[in-house]
Parts: sequence; structure tokens; C-alpha cells
Amino acid sequence: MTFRRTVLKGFMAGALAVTLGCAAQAQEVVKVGLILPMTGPFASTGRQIEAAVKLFLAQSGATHGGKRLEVILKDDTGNADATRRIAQELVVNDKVAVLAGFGLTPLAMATAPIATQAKIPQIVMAAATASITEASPFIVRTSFTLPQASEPMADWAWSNGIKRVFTVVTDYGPGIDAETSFANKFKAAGGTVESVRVPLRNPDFAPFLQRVSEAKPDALFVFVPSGIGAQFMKQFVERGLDKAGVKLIGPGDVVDDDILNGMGDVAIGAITTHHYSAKHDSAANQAFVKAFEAANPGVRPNFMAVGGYDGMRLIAEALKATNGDASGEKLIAAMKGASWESPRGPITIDPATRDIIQNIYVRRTEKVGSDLFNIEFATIPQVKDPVKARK
Amino acid sequence: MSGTVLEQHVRQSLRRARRWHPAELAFWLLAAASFALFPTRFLILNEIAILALFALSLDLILGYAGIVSLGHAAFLGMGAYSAGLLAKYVTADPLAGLAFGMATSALLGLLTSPLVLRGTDLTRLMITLGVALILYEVANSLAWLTGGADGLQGITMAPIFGTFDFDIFGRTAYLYSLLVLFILFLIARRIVNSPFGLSLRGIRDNQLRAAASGVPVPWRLAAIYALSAAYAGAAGALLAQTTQFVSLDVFDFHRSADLMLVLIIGGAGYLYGGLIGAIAFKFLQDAIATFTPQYWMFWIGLFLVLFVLGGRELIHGAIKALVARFPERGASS
Amino acid sequence: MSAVLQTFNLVKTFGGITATDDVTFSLEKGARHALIGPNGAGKTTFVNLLTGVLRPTSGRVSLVGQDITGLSREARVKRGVARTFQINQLFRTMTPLEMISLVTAERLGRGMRLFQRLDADGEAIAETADILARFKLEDIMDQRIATLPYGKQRQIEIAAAFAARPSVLLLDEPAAGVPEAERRELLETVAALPDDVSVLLIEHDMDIIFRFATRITVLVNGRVLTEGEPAVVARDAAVKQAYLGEAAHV
Amino acid sequence: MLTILFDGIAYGMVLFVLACGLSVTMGLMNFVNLAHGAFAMLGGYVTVLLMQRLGLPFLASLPAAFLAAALAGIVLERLVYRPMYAKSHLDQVMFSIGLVFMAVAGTDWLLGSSQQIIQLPRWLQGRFYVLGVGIGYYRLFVIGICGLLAVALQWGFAKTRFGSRLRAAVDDARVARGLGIPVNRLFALTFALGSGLAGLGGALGIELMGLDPTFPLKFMIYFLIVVTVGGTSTITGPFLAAMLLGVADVMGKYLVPQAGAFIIYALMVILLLLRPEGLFARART
Repeated sequence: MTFRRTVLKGFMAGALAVTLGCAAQAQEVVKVGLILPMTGPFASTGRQIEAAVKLFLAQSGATHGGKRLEVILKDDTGNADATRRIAQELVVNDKVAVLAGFGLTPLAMATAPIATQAKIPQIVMAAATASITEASPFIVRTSFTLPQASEPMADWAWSNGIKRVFTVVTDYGPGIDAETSFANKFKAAGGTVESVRVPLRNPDFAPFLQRVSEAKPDALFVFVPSGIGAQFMKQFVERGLDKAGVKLIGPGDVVDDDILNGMGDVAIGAITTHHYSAKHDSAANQAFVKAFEAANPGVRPNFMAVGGYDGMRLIAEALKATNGDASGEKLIAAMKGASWESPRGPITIDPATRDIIQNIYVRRTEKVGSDLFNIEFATIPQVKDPVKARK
Repeated sequence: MSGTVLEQHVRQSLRRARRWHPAELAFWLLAAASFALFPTRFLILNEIAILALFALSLDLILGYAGIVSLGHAAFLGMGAYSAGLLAKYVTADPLAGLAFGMATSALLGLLTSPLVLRGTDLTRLMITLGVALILYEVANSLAWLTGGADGLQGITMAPIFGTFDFDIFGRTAYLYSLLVLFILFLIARRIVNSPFGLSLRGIRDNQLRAAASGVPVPWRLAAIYALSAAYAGAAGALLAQTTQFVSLDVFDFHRSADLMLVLIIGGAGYLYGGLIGAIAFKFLQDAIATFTPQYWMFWIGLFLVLFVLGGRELIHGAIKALVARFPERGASS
Repeated sequence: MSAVLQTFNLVKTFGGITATDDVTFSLEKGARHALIGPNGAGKTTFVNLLTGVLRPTSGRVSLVGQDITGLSREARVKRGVARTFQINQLFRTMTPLEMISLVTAERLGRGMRLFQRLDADGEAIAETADILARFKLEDIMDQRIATLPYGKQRQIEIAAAFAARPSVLLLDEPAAGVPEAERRELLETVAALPDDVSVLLIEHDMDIIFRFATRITVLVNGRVLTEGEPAVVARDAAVKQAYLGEAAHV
Repeated sequence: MLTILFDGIAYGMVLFVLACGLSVTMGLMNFVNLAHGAFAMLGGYVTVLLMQRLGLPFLASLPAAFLAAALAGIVLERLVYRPMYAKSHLDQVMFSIGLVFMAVAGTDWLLGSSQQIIQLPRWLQGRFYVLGVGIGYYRLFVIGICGLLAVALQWGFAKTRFGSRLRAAVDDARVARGLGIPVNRLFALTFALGSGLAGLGGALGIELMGLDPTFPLKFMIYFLIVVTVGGTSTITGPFLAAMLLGVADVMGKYLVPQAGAFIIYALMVILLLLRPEGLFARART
């Protein structure tokens, strides 16, 4: 199933940098260093974003503001030391004008000092801890923040009769972000919350879910990095938590579109709040999904892909706005306040925080035909990152 | 007394063993020249220098005292976090951080040496591995201090001696790492040629005879283990300072495994093995990762397998041929 | 003459087996004392108890009147008890010069000097040169020990023990396995050991024993069967039966 | 609480099946095969592929997982492992780490890096309650299979001719050779059996431990703990060690979730300090 596709992608990933690199020498070139985890446990993130970036360039062309965008793809394997070194090499040796990608919070954080020192925009396309944009004035985010996605969940849960929640999150920045933002909001509304954190590399959810099962909460709020969501779901059902009436809620990572279909019926009924679903009902999204699936047969774009797609668009738009001036300060200035209709809905780059303002949707996982989808049934419009908004 | 002629011979012979070979001078001249020759590759050169120091540290125990370890990353990590935390909370002076990282690692080495200095090679491999894994978990669970899985953020280093600022091109960083490597190498070279170093080689060759010659074996091993830990700590401190970031990865198993590979490539027991191995390893990794960014691990693995199956003799033959005639006790395999 | 090394009621058991059974023994100053016994008589165990490789189950070991029962191997070496092994235990990757230097440096307490240059230590060099000359190792001092002929290696084994400047030297079958051609030189070396060193010789070879030993202790089944001058012991009927009966070539 | 104990036992059972082959090969040839997990991964992927591509039922794919891993074991033993026996432990460690790297990257290249998911048959899903203790059908199934295997192995080891020869060879390979026992062939067979069991364990473990290309690295430590703590000369040693590890790991995470994997590593170091030869090893003189 995935074999041929993966092989092909492997070649293409290698070829991308080379071919673009050769073809673009003549015209004046603006280089974008795209650093993604292409191998290792978070490789799916990298592959989604890479596919989306290529899709954008194929659709809109590489020339913007009179300059030709050239993407140099590098694999950091999800290791922060490597990310940082690659970023530094891209800046020093390849003279890139923009750094982009960053699949995980530590990877984005490790690179922040480079962006600051080199005065180069750092476009975060995936990592979702709230504090990232504060690490450097040159960071702009086109993905989402976990508090942004988690706090609406607290509101929804409380107003739908849920009183006691148990949270299970992965023990690193984004997980802690999701847990604290949800718990604070939910407690403020009057609910009670119990929490447990799962180590990042954890082979077995059983002991953690057993605690949940004994606590018998109304709902289980979960955040795990996309990829291990399927395993979590299966054990949730295996432990009989669904039959015991425990609702599964959380930000949308656990029902990632990329792997949702493989989870099987265990995922049905999960309620999540997130900024993107492949079934988002808009013309822009239908066109995006269609083009993405045509270019990558058998792969459904997920929230990572849309982050990469919009990130690349942001770079192009900024370059247009500066008329091809690729200096860092100019580009950042142009990015602030940028706004357009994305496949996920209307988005704006908050001029004050350089973080993204977007709609958050409440979705239920359902079967449409033979496939599983997250169907949006409520919208919270234009949500800012609540952590920074409170400051 | 048998007259001074023999004493003269003895003296000369002992001096000859520690005298600088022209190939050694050439090696360090090249290292210095790399600074001018590859002005765009400071980052990887810096990584090489740090890895070389780390490998030198392993060589001190493996090559000179015969202690195997699959958990040397424990000391790298200890040094890195110590230096990083010192810079973040106390003083940003690089040399203070270096000293602090070395001290904490040496202390850790001293404390864990009783665990490591017993049992067979296999038990040692397991215990060193276990110690590194435990430290990984400790660093992970002390998230309030270490940043946990997010890594230790927000380290900024002061300029070295208050004048040489760490620049984005890595020029200062490389020069700094290279100098530290060189100085620590000189010290190590002096030490392995001292009576202390001689007694270690004795322990490596034959523990029974060493003890029967009056060498307090456990104490010597503890001493060299702590010293080696300090060297690894220095490598860790350099890593933390020049990248201004520390992640849990410094404790990871692959660090120890890579290190073993580095030393095996270069050959243990003559100090240069780690340095040559580090250069070969990094360039190999860089070259492979450039033409196949996703699957370099496969090629490293293949290289390892072939290497152990018979490639080692080839490579070491080449190194020996290059150095013409190294002192006899040199590349003892 | 006074006792240098003594044991009192020394017992060592392994599980149910008693390897050393109530041995009280005394080595006189400057002695050339042989310890003999059939295979499995407990000679090696006894030597290991004397040198600190093993701890006795009960009983004491004393050196010039001081109790050394609880001391480690290296501490006993420092106090003057050195040994050779039945099977060579050498630093095979070193040269004879390096090996002797090592022992000398340890004896002079230089072992923890991390920055001392070996060639800058006149006292150690003089001593090393002296040992090399005494054991006729000058010509081969820069060759790797592993490459030397067996007889030379045996020589180095004794030289290394002697380099610790012991007052008591335990020689465990010094000539075992040495080819005839090299044997004479080796025996001369043993004969030339200075008089103030007390030697305990563990041997099978009656030829060597009668050549050097002025006193013999016979160990059988971990016990002292008898002790006395060679001529007396050789005539002892019990010894003949227990031991000499087997090795008939007296 | 009892439910957790039950989960821990199921986990330990799978660990035992995964690791027992390693303990025998280590005891027999004194060979440190860190690549053991690669055979387990092979078994897991064979199951996944058979189920997803050919639509084979779960039960039918289990023997296939065993056979595939055993076959790979035979071939690799012949081709690449054999020259390694005479080398030092260190070389063996480096060699088998190299194999692990190749397996990890090769699997990633062929099949992608994502977590593999299988659909269990209906009758293995869900759980039932006995006296308030929740028991998962699948975990019960795993305990059943692995328990039977353990008993069969113990019987085979203790009662059959193959077993007695094996024990003799583990005890002292040289003496066994002198007695005319074909140690090399015995070892090849044992290696195949051990690899096959690892493959089976990998297949059974997909649901409990997950399966992705980094599997051999992630679980290498666990296998080694089982072997070093359990000793290499019996079946019961590794079995008890695996149980201890499984229960301690699961219980530890349940009772003190913030300690994570810390508990088992600390346990290993302490046990090795107390009994460097392994907790359940026979005393040797």
C-alpha cells in the first residue's frame, strides 16, 4: 500500500533540492530552508508539510514579487541539535532568506536564537506550544497553538453537561500546554479535573488508562502527538472506557486525518476541537484536498499539511508585498497582519504576536461512506492564542 | 650500579616513546589549517572537534584501561546540562561553564565507578547503559530544571575572556572547541606517558600481574574513570555552549553507540584513534546524509557490519601506512 | 636467624573442601626454602593466602612480626612480599623496559603522578637500569614482551617480581616449561638472587630443589606432612610414600 | 489494582516470548545479539502485511510471523553471524548494532515510518469482568499462548534429547563438542527457534507495544534487562525476569506515572549489582 509511494517520495525529496537548485540559478533567487523531520517517529509530519509546500509552488508558481522561490529541504530526524545545526548551515552557507518547517516544539525553540541573530524569518508550520512565537521576534506561525485549540474544548464540555474530566497528555511542551489551558478554563467554569502525563516514548498506555477507568470521569481529555493516536484509541476501547460512558475529547491531534482511517470504528464519536478537518466545508478546501490527493495518491491532507501550505503562501505573499525585498525585517513587517481565505477558513497573522488567528471548529468523528472523517458542527470564530491574548 | 651508560640508554628509550612523531605535528598543523581552509564549514568542524574530545575520553578508559562502556553519554549529558544550567542561572562565562561541567562529570564518574568496575565485560556494558538511561529519565522528569523533553532553552554565552563573541558562523565556537581539544589532548598525552598511564596499561594487559606489582587496581581504575568522565563532561560543556541549547538527546543511547563506532573506526589505545575516527565518522555521515537525507542510518549500519566483519584491518592498515612507522606500542588492537 | 614470613594455624575451605588445613609455617630471613607436594596438595592456595589473593577462613599471616592477614595484594607487595606465577603473567604489549619501569615506579610511590615524565625520574631510571642489568635484559629491553622467547619471558617474570625489592620472594615453578637451552641461564639468575632476600620456592623438579633449597616443607592434602633439611626429607619414608613415590627421578 | 497486575503479566509474557531466544543464544554461544529485536519487528511486519494486503485473519498470520522470522534467523546465522562468534564482545555489540540500524532504516524505506495498526478479530476485542477485575480478551489470549509456550519450552529444555544436549552445550560448549554433540548445528537450530519466537512475540505485541521501524531500538533495552537479570542458563530465569519487568513497569507507571521508565532501569542496575551473574542464574564455581 505505502511501499511504492514511499519509495517515490524518497527520491523526490532528494531530488527536490537538487533540481530546484539547478534550474533557478539564472533568475534572482530567494532561498527558503525547509527543515522537517523526514525520518524517525515524526516523519509523517515532515512528509505532509513537504507535500503541501510542493503543492503550493506547483499551483502558484515559484516566482513572487519578481523573485524565484527556491526550497532547500533538510531532514533533522526530529532531533533538536540537528535542527539547530542545519538552520545555522542554511543561513551561513546557503544564504537562505527564510527558515521554515519545524515539526516539534523543541526543534522550533532550538532554532529561535539563529533566527534572531541572523534576522531571518522563521516560519513555524507545525509546532504548537504557545510560547514559541515569544522565543524570537522573527518567528511567525501558520499552524496553531494548543491553548487555542484546547480552551474552546473546555467551554464546549462544560456547556454539554460534562462535570468531571480526566486529562491524559504526552509529557512535553505541547501536552503540558494542552493540559494546563484546558484544566484552567474548565476549573474556572466549575468543573473538576484530574491529570496524568504519559512519557514521550511510551510503549504501553494500559496503566494510564487503567487509572482513568477507575476514576470514572465524564470525559477523557487527551493529547498525544499525531501518529500514536491510533494506539491510544484502540486501548481506550479495549479497556471498555467507551462502553463505560467516558466521552473522548481533546484537541484534534488524536484523530489526525492522516491516520484516522486506519484506526477503524474505535474512533467514532470522539469530540475534538481543532482548526482544520479535511472535510471542512468550503470551496477553497475542496480544491485543496482534491489537488493534494491528486499529487499524493492515497494520502489525505491533515492539519500539518494545511500549516505547510499556508506557511508557503505567507512567504510568497510577503515577498509580493515587499516587491521582492527579502531582508528579514521587511518580510516580517509584511507578514504581520497578512490575511486570506485558507482551506481551513479565514486566517490572519496577529500583528502583535505574529501568531495565527483562525476559526476553531468543534467536530465529531463519523463515518462518511466507508471512510472516517471529523465532521465540524460548531465554529468559534477568529480565536487568538489565549495565552498571549491574556498578557 | 651498572654504570651510567645503561641508564642513558634507558632514559633515551623512555624519551623516545613520548617524543612527538612528525605525523603528529602534521596532524595538528592540519587541524589548525582547517580554520583557514574551510571557512564555510565551521559548524561541522566544531561538531567534529567536540566528538573527537568525546572519543578521546572513551579512549582513555577503553584503550588505556580496558573498560568497555555503552553509556558514556551519561557524562556528555552531565557536562552539557551542568554547563547549560550554570550559564542560564549563574554565570555566562564559558570557561567557568567548562570547568563546572568537567567537575560535575568527574564527580559522577567517581560515584558510579564502583558500579562499573566489577563484573565481566557484558555486565559492564549493561550497567553503563543502565546508568545513562537512568540519567536520561532523571533529566526528563526534572523538567522544572532541565526543560524536560523540550530541551534546555535560553542559554546565552558571554564572550570568551570577555572579548571573543560566539558568532553565527561558528568561527569563535570552532576555535574555542579546537583549543580546548588541543589542550586536553596535550594533558592526556602527558598522562598516558606518566607512571600513572603506564600502570593503566599494565592493568589493561594483565590485572593479576598489575596487582602483584603493587598497583592498587580498583583505585587506579576509579581515577581514570573519573578523569575520562571529566573529558566527556568537557565535550558536553562545549556542545552546550557552542550550540547554546541542550536536549535530552545528549543522554541518548545512539550517542554512546556512535561514540563506540568512532573509536572502533579510528582504533583505540593511541589517543589519535578517537580524533581520526571522529573526522571519518562525521564526514561519512555528512556525505551520506547529503545524497540520501532519509536513510543515512542504513548506510552507517552497513558500514558497521562490514567494518567488524573485516574492513577494520583494511582501514587500520591504511592509517598505519599513512603514519609510516608509529611507535611500536601504537595501534595495539 | 629470625622468621620473616609466618603463618599460624592457617585454614582455607572452599565449600566442603579444605584446601589449606591448619598450616603453621615459618620462612627464615635469607632462606632458600622449598615447598613441595603432589598435585592438588594445596601449594597454590597456600601461596595465594600468603600474597593476599585469597583470605583465609581462619588463622593469621604475619610479616616480620606484623599481622598482614587483612591486607590487600598491593599492600603486601609494598611491604615486601613479591611473587612469580606458575604461568607467566606479563604485560605482553609492553617492552621489558616499560614493565620494569612500571614496577619500579610503583615501588617508589610514583603511581599517582599524572604529569611525571618517565625519563625525568633519575631515581627510577637508576633502579630500572640496575634490574635490567642484573637479569641480563639490556639487549632486549626495547622489544615487545610477547615476541620474546619463552625462557626470556620467564626471566622477566622473575625480574618483575624482584623489581618490587621484596624481602620475601615466592617463586612458583620458575623453570617450568623452559627449554633446556635457556634453562641454565634461568637457574643462574635464581642462584644469583641476593642473600638478604628470603626465597620460597614452589617446585616439582627435584633437581632444582636439591640445588637451591636449604630447607624443605612437604604439603600433602593441605597439611604440612613434614619439614626439614633436604637430605633428611629425602629419606623420610612418609614423604617417599606420599610424594617421591610418584616422582621417582630423585 | 488486580487489573493492573493482570496487564503487567500479559506484558511480561510477551516480553518473555520476545527475549527467551536471546537468552539461549547468549548462553550458548556467549554472543551478544543486540539485533534480536529486528527479528521481532520482522514478525510484526509480516503479520501487518499479511492482514492488510492479503486479508489473512490474525490467527493465521501468527505462524507465518514465526516462520518468517525463523527463516531469516537461519539464513542470517549462516551468512553473517557465524564469523562473529570468535570475536570480542565489543565487536559483537558493534556488529549487531549495525544490523539494528540497517533494519530500522530499511524498514522505514520499505514500509514507511508510521505506527502500524491491525484490526483484531471481534472475539478478541473488549473485556469482561470477574469479581470486579477487568480482563481484556486479547490480553487473556496472549497470556494463554505465551504461557503454553513457556511450559512447552521448559518441557523441551528439560525433558527432550534436544534439550539435554542444549543444556550440556550451554554449560560448556567445548566439553559438549568433545562428547560428540554437534554444537554448531544445535546452535543454528536454537537461533532459528529463538528468532521465530521473537517474530511471534513481535506479532503478538503489536497491540500492546505498537510497531514502527524503531521497534528494535526501543525494546532492545527491555530484552537485555530480561536476559541479564534472568541469566542465560535456564528458561525459568528469563521467564521470572520478564514477569518481574512487565509487572514492575506497568505497576510503576500506574502508581507513580511521573517516574516513567526510571523504575525499571534502576531495578536493573540494582539487580545487577547484587547479582552480577543474573538474578536467577545457577551458582557456578
